[in-house]
Amino acid sequence: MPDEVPPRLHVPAPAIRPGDDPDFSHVAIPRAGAVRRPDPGENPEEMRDLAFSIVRVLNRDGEAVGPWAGSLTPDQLREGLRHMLTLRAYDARMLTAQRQGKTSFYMQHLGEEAVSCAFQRALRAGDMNFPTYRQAGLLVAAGYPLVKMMNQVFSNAADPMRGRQLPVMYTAREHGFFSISGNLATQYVQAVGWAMAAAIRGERKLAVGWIGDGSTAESDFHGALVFASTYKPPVILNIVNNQWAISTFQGIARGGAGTFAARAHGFGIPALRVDGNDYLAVHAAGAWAVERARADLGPTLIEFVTYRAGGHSTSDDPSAYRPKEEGKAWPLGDPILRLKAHLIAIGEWTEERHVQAEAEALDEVVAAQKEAEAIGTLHSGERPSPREMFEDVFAEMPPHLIRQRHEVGF
Amino acid sequence: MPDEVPPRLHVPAPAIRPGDDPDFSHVAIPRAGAVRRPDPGENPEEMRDLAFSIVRVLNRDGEAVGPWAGSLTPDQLREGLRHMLTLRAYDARMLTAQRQGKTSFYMQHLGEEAVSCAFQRALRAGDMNFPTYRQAGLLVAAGYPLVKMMNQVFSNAADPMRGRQLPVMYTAREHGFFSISGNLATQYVQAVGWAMAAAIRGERKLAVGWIGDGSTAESDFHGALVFASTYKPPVILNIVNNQWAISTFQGIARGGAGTFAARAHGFGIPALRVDGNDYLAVHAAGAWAVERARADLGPTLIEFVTYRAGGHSTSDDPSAYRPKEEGKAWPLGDPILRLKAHLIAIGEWTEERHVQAEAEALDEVVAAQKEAEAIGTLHSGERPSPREMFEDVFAEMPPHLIRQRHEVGF
Amino acid sequence: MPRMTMIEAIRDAHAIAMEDDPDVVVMGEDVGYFGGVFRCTAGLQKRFGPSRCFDTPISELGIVGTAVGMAAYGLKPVVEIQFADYMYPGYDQIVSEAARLRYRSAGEFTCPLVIRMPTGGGIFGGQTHSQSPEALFTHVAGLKTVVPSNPSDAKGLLLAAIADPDPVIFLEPKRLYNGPFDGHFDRPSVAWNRIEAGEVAEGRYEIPLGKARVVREGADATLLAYGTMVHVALAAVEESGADVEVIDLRTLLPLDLETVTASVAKTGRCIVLHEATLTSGFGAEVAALVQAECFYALEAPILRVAGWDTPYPHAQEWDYFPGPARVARAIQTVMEG
Amino acid sequence: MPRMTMIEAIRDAHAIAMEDDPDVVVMGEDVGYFGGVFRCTAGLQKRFGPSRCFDTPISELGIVGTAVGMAAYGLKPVVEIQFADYMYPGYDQIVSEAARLRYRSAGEFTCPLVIRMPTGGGIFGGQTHSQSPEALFTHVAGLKTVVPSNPSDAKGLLLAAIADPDPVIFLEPKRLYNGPFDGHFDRPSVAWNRIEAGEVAEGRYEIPLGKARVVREGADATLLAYGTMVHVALAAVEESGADVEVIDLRTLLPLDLETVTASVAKTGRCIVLHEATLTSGFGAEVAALVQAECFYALEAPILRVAGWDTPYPHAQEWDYFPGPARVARAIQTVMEG
Ligand SMILES: Cc1ncc(C[n+]2csc(CCOP(=O)(O)OP(=O)(O)O)c2C)c(N)n1
Ligand SMILES: Cc1ncc(C[n+]2csc(CCOP(=O)(O)OP(=O)(O)O)c2C)c(N)n1
Ligand SMILES: [Mg+2]
Ligand SMILES: [Mg+2]
Repeated sequence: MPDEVPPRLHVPAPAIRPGDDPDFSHVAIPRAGAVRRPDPGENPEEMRDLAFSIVRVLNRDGEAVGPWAGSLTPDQLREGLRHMLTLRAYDARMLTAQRQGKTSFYMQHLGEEAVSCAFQRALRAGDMNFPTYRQAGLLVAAGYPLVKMMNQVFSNAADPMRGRQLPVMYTAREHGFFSISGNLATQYVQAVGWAMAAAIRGERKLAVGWIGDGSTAESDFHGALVFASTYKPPVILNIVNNQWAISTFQGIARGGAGTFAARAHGFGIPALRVDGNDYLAVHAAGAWAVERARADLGPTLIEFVTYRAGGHSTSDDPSAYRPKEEGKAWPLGDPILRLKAHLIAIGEWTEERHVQAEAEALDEVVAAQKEAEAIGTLHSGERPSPREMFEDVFAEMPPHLIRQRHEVGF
Repeated sequence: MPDEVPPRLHVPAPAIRPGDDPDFSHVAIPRAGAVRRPDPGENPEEMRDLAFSIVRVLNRDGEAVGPWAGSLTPDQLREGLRHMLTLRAYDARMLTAQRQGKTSFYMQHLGEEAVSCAFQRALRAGDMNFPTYRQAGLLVAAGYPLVKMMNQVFSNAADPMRGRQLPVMYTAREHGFFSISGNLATQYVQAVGWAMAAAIRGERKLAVGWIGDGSTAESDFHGALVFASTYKPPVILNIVNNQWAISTFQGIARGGAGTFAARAHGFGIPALRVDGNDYLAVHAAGAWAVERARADLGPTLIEFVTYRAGGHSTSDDPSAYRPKEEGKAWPLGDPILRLKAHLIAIGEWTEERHVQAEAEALDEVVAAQKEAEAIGTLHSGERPSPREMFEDVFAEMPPHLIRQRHEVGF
Repeated sequence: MPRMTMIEAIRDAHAIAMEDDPDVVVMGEDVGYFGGVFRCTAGLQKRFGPSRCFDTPISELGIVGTAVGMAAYGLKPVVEIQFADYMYPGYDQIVSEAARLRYRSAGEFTCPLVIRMPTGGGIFGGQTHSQSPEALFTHVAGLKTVVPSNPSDAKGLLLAAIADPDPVIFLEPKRLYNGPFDGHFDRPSVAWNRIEAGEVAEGRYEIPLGKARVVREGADATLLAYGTMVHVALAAVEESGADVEVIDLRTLLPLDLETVTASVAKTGRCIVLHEATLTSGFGAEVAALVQAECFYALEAPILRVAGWDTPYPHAQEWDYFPGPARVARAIQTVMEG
Repeated sequence: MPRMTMIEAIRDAHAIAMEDDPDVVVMGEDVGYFGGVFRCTAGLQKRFGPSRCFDTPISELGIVGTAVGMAAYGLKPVVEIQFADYMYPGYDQIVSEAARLRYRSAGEFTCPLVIRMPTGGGIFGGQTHSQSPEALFTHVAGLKTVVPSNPSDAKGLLLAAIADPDPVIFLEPKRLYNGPFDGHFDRPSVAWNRIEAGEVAEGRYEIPLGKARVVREGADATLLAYGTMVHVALAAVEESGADVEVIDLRTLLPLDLETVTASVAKTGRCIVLHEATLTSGFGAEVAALVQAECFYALEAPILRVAGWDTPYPHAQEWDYFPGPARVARAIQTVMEG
């Protein structure tokens, strides 16, 4: 019998804080290629190991190795690289635009570009993502026009959301991108509902729920897992573990669990844990889960392990709570550099072509920005009408809103 | 690659419905004594097996066997039997009283008496239960006066809750019994908060959260597990799996998970699955979890496997959704008969003493009921004053409530 | 015309909607095999199969949250919250999601969803089976809120709610499920299907949302009520002998302000009734609107008769419930004012 | 007297309460090491240790739910919801649990809990960083609701809220955190600690809950406001040139009806202001009360100036926000009425 002692509150804290040396030695990183690829139909209970390791394809030498390799052609990989370069350039420009007062707010993807860019390529038309604010790569990879994204960020007259939504809260139904909510986690259970609807209609469409590591603590995460476990609809539940939730490290949300992926086991849902900075691993894992969904084998949960290299948003300064150098010490590296190295290693890319691709991405972003700014930005140019404020509250405007709209003078 | 097929909604349904023959052959019941008793300090990850079996002590011959046996003396067992007999007699009388119109509503424990009666005996003064409406055995085993319980059920002038609460929604702070809420599951996360408070103060008290199988689907269940996992306070999280949630069988809430106990694993919390109709097993499991809490080893989750032999409440008729005979086919038997058989088997009880004990329990209940009814019942005798309606909304009555109270004439 | 209880009328509306439109799906706790604790969905699973009507886990968040996803997909979910008192775990999905989806996506996604919930007191249900949370919905832009007071309205309003392209909160006064209730708890109750007031037309018909109904014409004062309180109002008027106009609001949002102000302009006196707690109840909104619109017509202050600002008690139910005696007193007061 | 921003005043109140009472504990998302996204709890963890001030998982349900358990145990939790817009997942625990615990347990358990949340708009926060949900609390029996409008009040009211034996909802107008804001978004802003209005007394003092404050005396009309709208009201009055009395309600529930009715009895005209959506907003309750209490004194209909009945938009913030121009128009209307 263990000794009785007074209890104490165990408050998890990161080992390192500003002023300390970054240290990720506690993060166990398996060799690329080391993790098995089970048959998608395998009993979830037999796949538990996959929630405690990390599926990785790209090794240190830039080679694609192991059972998860080979899901993409060199052409597709080059396109993937282009998407990530575009997203990074887009982020950089929008950050600057925010600092210039052209918009009120922005959220970037620095270091996490592979997760959304690669995953999107495992989907097909008709599938629906239920994203958070940090998956704009889904739009880029789906070919959604950059200028429309910028119009949204600038809340100008061409903003498809008509100025109503905070910047980066995109919606793009035709591109498989559900309307982003500012309330964390709510989309996760909606994704399950969407997949249930597909199952009720018997239509071959799937839904993908996205959530951050910190947000897994929210109630909607549980609601999603419960309903997914019960009705087994074609849904993929992704967790983007970028180590931070604003200022709180992932230990606060994860608590005593080994990994976020392990949360799925209590629901009989198979879970993968995947190198989120490895474009090939992200795609292969996504494709595996998609296979399961399309074969009506039910939900899959995937934890993508990555690192939020930038601030939480333009309102945040991470140096207040973590060492400035932590991002550089992150052991899974930079997703763009890793894919670039792979393409070079297999003889499908060169340093020169990379420089050129970067320049092209920037050009494309700059051109789009010009176009968007020519329309307007938050405080200048053509802006959405105040009239828009009263539209779409309901399909048909009820008398009290008409009255209020008249009061504004429209 | 598995074949692509259109998805369909998988709606779990019990194999048997009214008109069918009861069949529990799918419920795997291990032999009594077969499940190991790990050291309370063992790594949760090493104890996973305990969530997929059933800790049992009493075998078919009424013997207490295996590593979980021996936590109680014959005297304690006789007392336990008396508690269960009292609770059963109490339930029977209150059911009748409700049918006679002496109260509006009642909820019984038939078949589940061992869970709350035995668990309470693993606690000590200062510990706090956060019960559902189906754990009145905690009160009986803690020596709370039956007449006070009845005053509450009858909403009479001596009702400690002053007529404000639905019958069976007891509160008894001094007896370690938190105020029952009509809203399912809310108490579960509060129990974690209570335990966090004990840890913050460094006081040797623990909290016990109680929840039904169906209610594990609620958000508060997740909140409780997340916070328990993060701060590791001295809390025991009990799930009473009585197979039904009103008309829905446990498969609706459990979904694809093997067991409810398994939900804990995703949080790094050790879990036991226990024969809820085995008084000795319930107590031993409770004592084990209590040991963990008192040694500051953090939370434990326990699933008690039992069967709701009666209707959900006096408003429910279970024959509409399950075979009438299902209760009799339940393979874990009746908790009272099993403890009785054990006491007889070890020479500490006889059929005669049992008959006598039943009569004594009934006498005690009848006497208490007389006393309570002499005060009043819902529609007769002395009833709580309407004035009580306005008290305790706040510590001090604000002007608007004084005004409203005056309007009623008090 | 056949007579039905409100339960049967609601069941009928479901069946018609499901028959007419394969996208209508019904879900909630105990609504499938069993047909709901109030039996409002009885027979639907058998008739339409378990993909169209099914039991859910006990998670109001999950019920509303998945329904939002289904509605966005293109289905028309009609979900049941077992008691309005249990809607709170789903409130975030209602307020932050269902109500705002059309707006924030500029119409790319919509949320044609009906959330039904039994509401109100009078059944000795205590504080968690008696609440009337309508004001928590009327404050939220993007929601419509409906409260029927009889079987015929229940059916026509529910069919209109299901046809509506936006989320509708449909509050069913549980004390009216089986028969009318005028607050005289000590008198025998009559079942809807034994009286003319229980007549319900066959087949599909819709009662438009946003239209109130003058239940009783009168010249001396206007009594505004909805749900169970419509019957209490009528009883109180009857007993008071005054010539009071009684209006059943039926839809709280959008409110039929025209019918309301026309009446108050005529009578010059106004009382609003509801079971919900007084402070910040829907009566406050009605009083604020009526005083603004009818200021110069009003001959006495607008009175509110409502539940007290306490949780809904069990034993003191009839001291809490705003019954005909309190309403009659208010009529007297407003007539003297 | 030292000058402080509202953030510093709130921090000060926390520190004093924690210093005086070891049972005061502070928790919420990002409130620990980092000190809160608005920095209202900065330094507390360092000073009082991680058992007294700590970060929580992102679960408003968990924050409020565990706090209810802690409060019942005997601690005094002061919790932060990062934005009022995110309180909905915790709403059930607030409404069904915190608000009713004393009542349903007949005082055996109580819930001395303060739930702080930044509220209101004016920061281009869009629909999920701008809401004013006060009416969703004032409708609930068992809750007190407080909204300070300046650093000194924020400190004194927060200390009173922490000392209160019941749950208190403490709404902090985020647009006032750093300086007053009168709605003139195109003018430069001043920090509290640069102006006299930012003076805050040192040490412990409490401003009793339930007491309004006459901010500006006047004879022609009464302007009732709280939070940011107090400053908008003052600016509008200034600009209108009318002799209008401005009252800062400070506590919405319990409401200081006496101060309100005394003023309206004097002026005969009344306007209620708030940022929240108009319909079923707290202004409805105030209007309903004032018309009932001051019927014979009123010379014009009570006007409400409030947020429109739409979600809070991003780009159209200044068309949505009830700024001084709209208030001035209302003053003119009410004076003509
Ligand atoms: C319901 C709710 N609570 C709190 C917030 C405030 N908030 C915005 S982002 C964030 C952190 C989210 O962290 P994580 O889920 O890890 O996502 P990441 O930002 O790392 O992508 C918080 C607390 C919110 N938006 N919604
Ligand atoms: C939040 C909430 N939702 C729904 C209900 C209605 N309800 C009361 S008991 C019950 C079933 C609970 O089943 P379970 O958790 O298995 O407990 P048991 O009754 O079997 O002990 C339901 C749905 C409620 N009380 N609270
Ligand atoms: Mg994160
Ligand atoms: Mg059960």
